[in-house]
Amino acid sequence: MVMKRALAILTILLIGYWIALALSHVPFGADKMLVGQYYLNHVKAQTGAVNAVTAVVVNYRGFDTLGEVTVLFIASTGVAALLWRKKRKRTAKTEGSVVLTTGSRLLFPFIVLFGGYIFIHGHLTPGGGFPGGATIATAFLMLYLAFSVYEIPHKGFEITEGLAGMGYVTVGLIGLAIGSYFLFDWIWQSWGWGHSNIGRLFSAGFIPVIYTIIGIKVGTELSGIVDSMVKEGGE
Amino acid sequence: MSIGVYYFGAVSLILIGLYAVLVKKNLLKILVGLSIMETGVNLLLISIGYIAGRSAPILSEGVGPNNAVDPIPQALVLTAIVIGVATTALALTVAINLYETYKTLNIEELRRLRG
Amino acid sequence: MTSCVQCIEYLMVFIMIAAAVFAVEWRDLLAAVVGMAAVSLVASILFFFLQAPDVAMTEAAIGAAMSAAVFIFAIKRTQRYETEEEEKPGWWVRW
Amino acid sequence: MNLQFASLLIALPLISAFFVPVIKTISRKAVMPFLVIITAVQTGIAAWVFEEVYTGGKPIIIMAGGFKPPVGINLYIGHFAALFVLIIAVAGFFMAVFSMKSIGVEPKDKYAMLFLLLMLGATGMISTGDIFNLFVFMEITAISAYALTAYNKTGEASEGAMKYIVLGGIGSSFFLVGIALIYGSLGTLNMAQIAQLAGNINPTVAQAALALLVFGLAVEAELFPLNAWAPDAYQAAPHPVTAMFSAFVVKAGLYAMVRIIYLLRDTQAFTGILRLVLILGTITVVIGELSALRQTNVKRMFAYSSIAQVGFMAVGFSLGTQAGASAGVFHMVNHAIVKALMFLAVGYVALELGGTSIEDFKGLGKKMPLTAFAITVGAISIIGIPMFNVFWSKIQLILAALKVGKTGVIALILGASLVEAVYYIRLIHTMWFESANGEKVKENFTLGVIMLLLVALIIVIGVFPNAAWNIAQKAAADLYNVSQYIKNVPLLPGVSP
Amino acid sequence: MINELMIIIFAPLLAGVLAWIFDVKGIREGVAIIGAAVPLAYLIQAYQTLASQPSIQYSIVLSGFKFEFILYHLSWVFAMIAGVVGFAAVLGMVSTAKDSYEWLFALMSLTGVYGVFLADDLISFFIFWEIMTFASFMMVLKYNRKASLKYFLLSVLGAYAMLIAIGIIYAKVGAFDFTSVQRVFYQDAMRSVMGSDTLFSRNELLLIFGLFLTAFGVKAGTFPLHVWAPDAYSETNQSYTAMFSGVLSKAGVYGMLVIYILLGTRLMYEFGNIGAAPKFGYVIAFLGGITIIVGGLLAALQEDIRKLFAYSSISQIGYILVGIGVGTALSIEAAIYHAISHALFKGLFFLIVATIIHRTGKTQFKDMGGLAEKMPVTFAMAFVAILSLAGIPPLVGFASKWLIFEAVIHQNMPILGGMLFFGSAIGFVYLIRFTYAVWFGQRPTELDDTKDAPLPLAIAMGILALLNVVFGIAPGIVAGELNKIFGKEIIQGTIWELNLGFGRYNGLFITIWLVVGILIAAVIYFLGAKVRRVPVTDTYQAGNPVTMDYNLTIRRNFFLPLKETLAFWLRMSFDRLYQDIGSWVEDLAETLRHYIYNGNVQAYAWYLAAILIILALWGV
Repeated sequence: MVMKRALAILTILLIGYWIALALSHVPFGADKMLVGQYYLNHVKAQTGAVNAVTAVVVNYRGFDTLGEVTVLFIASTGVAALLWRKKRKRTAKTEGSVVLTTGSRLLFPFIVLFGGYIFIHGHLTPGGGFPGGATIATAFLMLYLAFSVYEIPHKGFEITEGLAGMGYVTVGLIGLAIGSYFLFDWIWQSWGWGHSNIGRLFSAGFIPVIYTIIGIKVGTELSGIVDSMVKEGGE
Repeated sequence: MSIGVYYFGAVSLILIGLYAVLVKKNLLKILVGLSIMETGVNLLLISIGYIAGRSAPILSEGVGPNNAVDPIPQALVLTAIVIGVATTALALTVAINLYETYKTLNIEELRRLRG
Repeated sequence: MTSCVQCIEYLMVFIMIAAAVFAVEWRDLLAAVVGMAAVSLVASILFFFLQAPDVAMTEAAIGAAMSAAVFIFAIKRTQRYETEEEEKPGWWVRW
Repeated sequence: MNLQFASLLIALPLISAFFVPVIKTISRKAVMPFLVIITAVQTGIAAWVFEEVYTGGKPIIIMAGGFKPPVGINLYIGHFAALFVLIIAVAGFFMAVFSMKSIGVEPKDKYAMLFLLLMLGATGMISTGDIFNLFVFMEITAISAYALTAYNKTGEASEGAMKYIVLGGIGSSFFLVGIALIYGSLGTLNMAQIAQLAGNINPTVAQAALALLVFGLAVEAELFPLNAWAPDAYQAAPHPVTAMFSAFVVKAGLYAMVRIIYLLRDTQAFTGILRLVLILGTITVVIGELSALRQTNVKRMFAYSSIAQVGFMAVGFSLGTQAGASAGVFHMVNHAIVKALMFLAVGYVALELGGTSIEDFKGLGKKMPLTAFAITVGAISIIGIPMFNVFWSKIQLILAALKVGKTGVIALILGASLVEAVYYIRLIHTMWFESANGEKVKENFTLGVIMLLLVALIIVIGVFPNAAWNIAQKAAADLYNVSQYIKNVPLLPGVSP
Repeated sequence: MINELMIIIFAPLLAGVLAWIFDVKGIREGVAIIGAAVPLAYLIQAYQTLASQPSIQYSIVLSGFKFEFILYHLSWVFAMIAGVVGFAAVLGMVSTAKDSYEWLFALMSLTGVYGVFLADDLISFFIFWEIMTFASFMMVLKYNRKASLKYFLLSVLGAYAMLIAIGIIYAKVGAFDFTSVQRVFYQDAMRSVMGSDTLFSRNELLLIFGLFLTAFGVKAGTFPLHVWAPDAYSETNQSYTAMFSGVLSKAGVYGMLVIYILLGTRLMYEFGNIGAAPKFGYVIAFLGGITIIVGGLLAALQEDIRKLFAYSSISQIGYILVGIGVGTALSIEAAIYHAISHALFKGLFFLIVATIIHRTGKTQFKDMGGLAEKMPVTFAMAFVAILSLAGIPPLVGFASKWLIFEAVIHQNMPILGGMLFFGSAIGFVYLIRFTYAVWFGQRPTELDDTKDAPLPLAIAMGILALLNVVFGIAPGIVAGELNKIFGKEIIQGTIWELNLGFGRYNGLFITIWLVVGILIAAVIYFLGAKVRRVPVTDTYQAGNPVTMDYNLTIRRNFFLPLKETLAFWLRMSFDRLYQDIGSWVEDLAETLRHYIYNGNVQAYAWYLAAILIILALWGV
């Protein structure tokens, strides 16, 4: 065992030295931007978003985000598929404390609202669909912790999840139809809505639309994963 | 050879994660290791995108195109985080299934498929 | 001023690494997961330092919270403690 | 017609996968037919793209969001991608049909979604022109593959999936480190631009980056010893999924690996990494073939055989010549056909007779003559008998190796074929000439047609390899000729150092 | 327009496929016979054409490769062997083949053989070689897995050796066709004579030669690559073995000739001569000599009639190789002559074996005896075959063996000559066994109602027996054809007589004397001796005391003393060596597999780490 640990430490030290050696030629804090500079220069004109990260995520690297959403979808589907049992129910025996239950009940709408705020304002402030969706999921998670019998309406969630995903692809396909490119920002570039509004809510083309979809999707998916993990198969 | 503290932290996380995978016998521990590795990689990506003295790439007042850090690694890391949590969730699910079948998480005993 | 910021940076990185080591070495898996979440949280603070607020939020919400939650559920359904590893000679032979 | 419509290749499986929950609430029975229909439509689109690319002679560049590369992510559907997208779609269609019969474990709707997303992931991996996007698609492929491997929910399935997850997780983490290094030195993620600027990278960084990228992808491409997950996952996965693993998932990984190696050919590490891949490929072949030798589980035996064949492809690509690449691509195509057929047949046998152990194959020629025939043709083809397709790719591989004077490769191929002959002939003899009790099974008509189609394809390519060889050569040129690749991608002029 | 060469090559395959598809008894046999007869007819017709022009050529471009075929005197002779013996074997199969599977692959192998003989480029040579191997393998596979596996492995080894050789040649020459390859090697020879740089270095040349030798040696059954042959020959339909042993082994012989055609000049100049014989030929010749002895001795020790002839066939192929190896025009001609006679008598023998097995269902000597009375026709055929193989004039076997003797002795090669003599002697040894144990002596009661050969088999045997006699009495017919190959009168003489200048053999003369002698003997027999008919129940013990555990009869362990004498040598079996290597490799593979794929994820993770370390070490 000691031998194994020693060998492992030796291994990781060697690998670490190698990677560090390579990293020493990629100086920390230096300006290495090439495409990044282009984004910073053109982001406002091309997408209308103030938050460049959001613009990159949704507009410039839309495929990545589509893939990312898909990965999460696969995870929730996979989790549901693998934990699928004939009969499933919650097995928690004790309710949460009074503080927790009341607190949850009280906080739930606010947390959801906050999540919604995060993803709707994704193009203006830090945040966006993913943290927003996660926040919403946290709200549901809290309900699970607080109440022993609580269940999300997972059928409805599943359909919502699917519809949201379809919505995303459909937005992309509308772009293909209107602008002849998949995931083309037709709201901003073809219709030209919100050009005067840069820096305010109603701007940035389809970013809010897509982030709303993503937020809903991520929220439902993560809640779905939690739901699947919590419920155990009946005997 | 000198690397910044962030690089050092990131690489350390990757290596600690790898160490866990290589040494720990408990499946969940291995997954914790993988998760730490992913965090390390994310930190590495972000540190590569950092430019000294610049601020976050949100181009509101006071932040111009020449005054912001690289947005791309941040976008990449957003994706990577989500992918990481997706993998983790799936892996844990599989671990649950394994435990329900074999009643153990010791990888030395999970060796029905071999040879 | 800069030195102070650097101090914090060094401290944070140190805490992060320590948390990671603990996460790996603790026998109690629940504690290990908490350690892992701590790593993520510290990392998200580092993301703030590195001018990446979006990532920091996401890491905190998804990488730390959701990840840890999922881990805890999994531990609840399996076992909480890592079984004692008995010393057997020649691990490389036993493969 | 607008060539951007080729993006439907990505959009269609995606939107269909998202649509499945809706379908499910309408009728649970409609899910599997829906899957078949979608894969059929996908095949149609792929055929259109294939025709468009091969008659036009120019790759289709899909620019997401209308941004030119390197600003936006582009899909590059060149000759190689067009060919493989078609193979993926066709294999997916066949396996979807097979799934209708073979998948009995609930929840089938989830299976359908994962199935479509696996196809999507492989399609994306093969067609993307952005290195991080490649990572995303690789993860889509890998994660849906994890889920599908564990789908049967038996202990073995979970075990196989777990091995895959752990190894795949390590691989993808280090792959991402590689991407970070590349991005840190060049500031771009577009493959064409990376190839253009590859000479500027610091040699140390280039070596580490290339090594890490190859390392990450080699896990997916099943190069020894990074392939340890593969036999287990192959054995434990549902039968149609195994067929898809062998037919295109591995190949997508291998393609990505080779593409990245070739893209970075201006770096100093290029020759070194080629030699490394050559060595790994050689060991892969040797270990794979030897492991298959005394295997009693037929599915696992085929898995090892499949691994060994991937080793051949890797060897072909690592020769570093266009001829080698052509041979590798040709072998990919042939192997995809053959292994799809064989895993389909094995899965069908397991379905009807209850297992994949060699005992179940005794007297198969009497019980299920058509299936046994299909396996026999596949086996004979893999061994490399003339007038069957794999013979030609092996010959081309040998010729390519000769041209660069690597006689050892020839010995490797021939020795491996010798070993293949041993275990496949044992199987053939067991199937046809060993008696066992059991009723004659009434073989499914649709599956029979699919198997015969694939058999016919094997023999047609075996007898008239010209057309297939030409296609393979074009695809390989697309892969090998990096300067042409750079020219084909309309890089935005303003964005360069 | 379909070329006649294509018809010759593909007619059997087509017939085979048709027979396979229309799996109706009667139709499939008819189709198969037609399929075997058509090429024969075309070959006979081509004789006319070849009289007026040197060759018939045809080429076809397929899949980027140009496939070229040629029919000239040499290939015509070999194709005729295939045609005649193949036709006879197909006739025999009418009686013995049980299902369409056999028809398909038997005829496919015939196609392969024709293709090999008519090929004029290395690629088509190789492809048809593989088809031939594959089809014959399938024939064996049906009967026995182990034998077929051994056969296939060695064949594949040979095929790949050939493939590598072809590849090396192609890499340098850039062409596959025989003409170009031959020219390049010829030029190389000239260059080496003048001392300038050659295209192929000496080592490469040696490698190519060795690879080709392996490839063709396997198929011909040359020691030490012969181990597949006894099993494969015996473990299949015996009518098919007539073709297998008679024709398919000739592909190996033909291959040896191809070595001469392609590389001969260069090899000769590079390695020099001993007397008039090239040095490299010595390898072939001595391998042939060893093959004669090993095959003959092992044949004598067999208890199974099929095995006996299998080893005998190997032994006889050795003669051909000796002839080829000596490398003079005469010896090569003699070798081809022996190839013809080997095909004729060996084909006949295997058809006889097929008949016996077909009628009695027995394969062991101990179960047979006294069949001459029950199967007179077959016995007559066997008589011819025995005389021919033993080399007794006036049958074809004598003529060819005599030619080989003469050629060898003429080159002053006493050791080879001794080997040949020894082979002939041992031939008598095993033939005695066959003659007596099967046809004479005590007949087991269960064989009392054995019938004679079925008609198709009888016809087939008849054809071959007739040719055995005809070519023996009139050896000049064959010699005339063989002279055409070299384009000059190497063997002079008339149609009845072979005249080498230093020795002559007149078939007709001997026949007449023999007939006269037999007549005299008959007269004495009928007039003089008092013949008493005895029941064939006595056993013959050669003077040994009879015990139950040392019970040597002609039908049981007859040559056991010989076996005991040779025990030391017999222990050194190449067959067992190969088997040991095979099982050693498999054991190793299994250990390796269990060690590497040990099922432990952590071990697998360590593999990844190991690769990372390698990458790191390389980078650092």
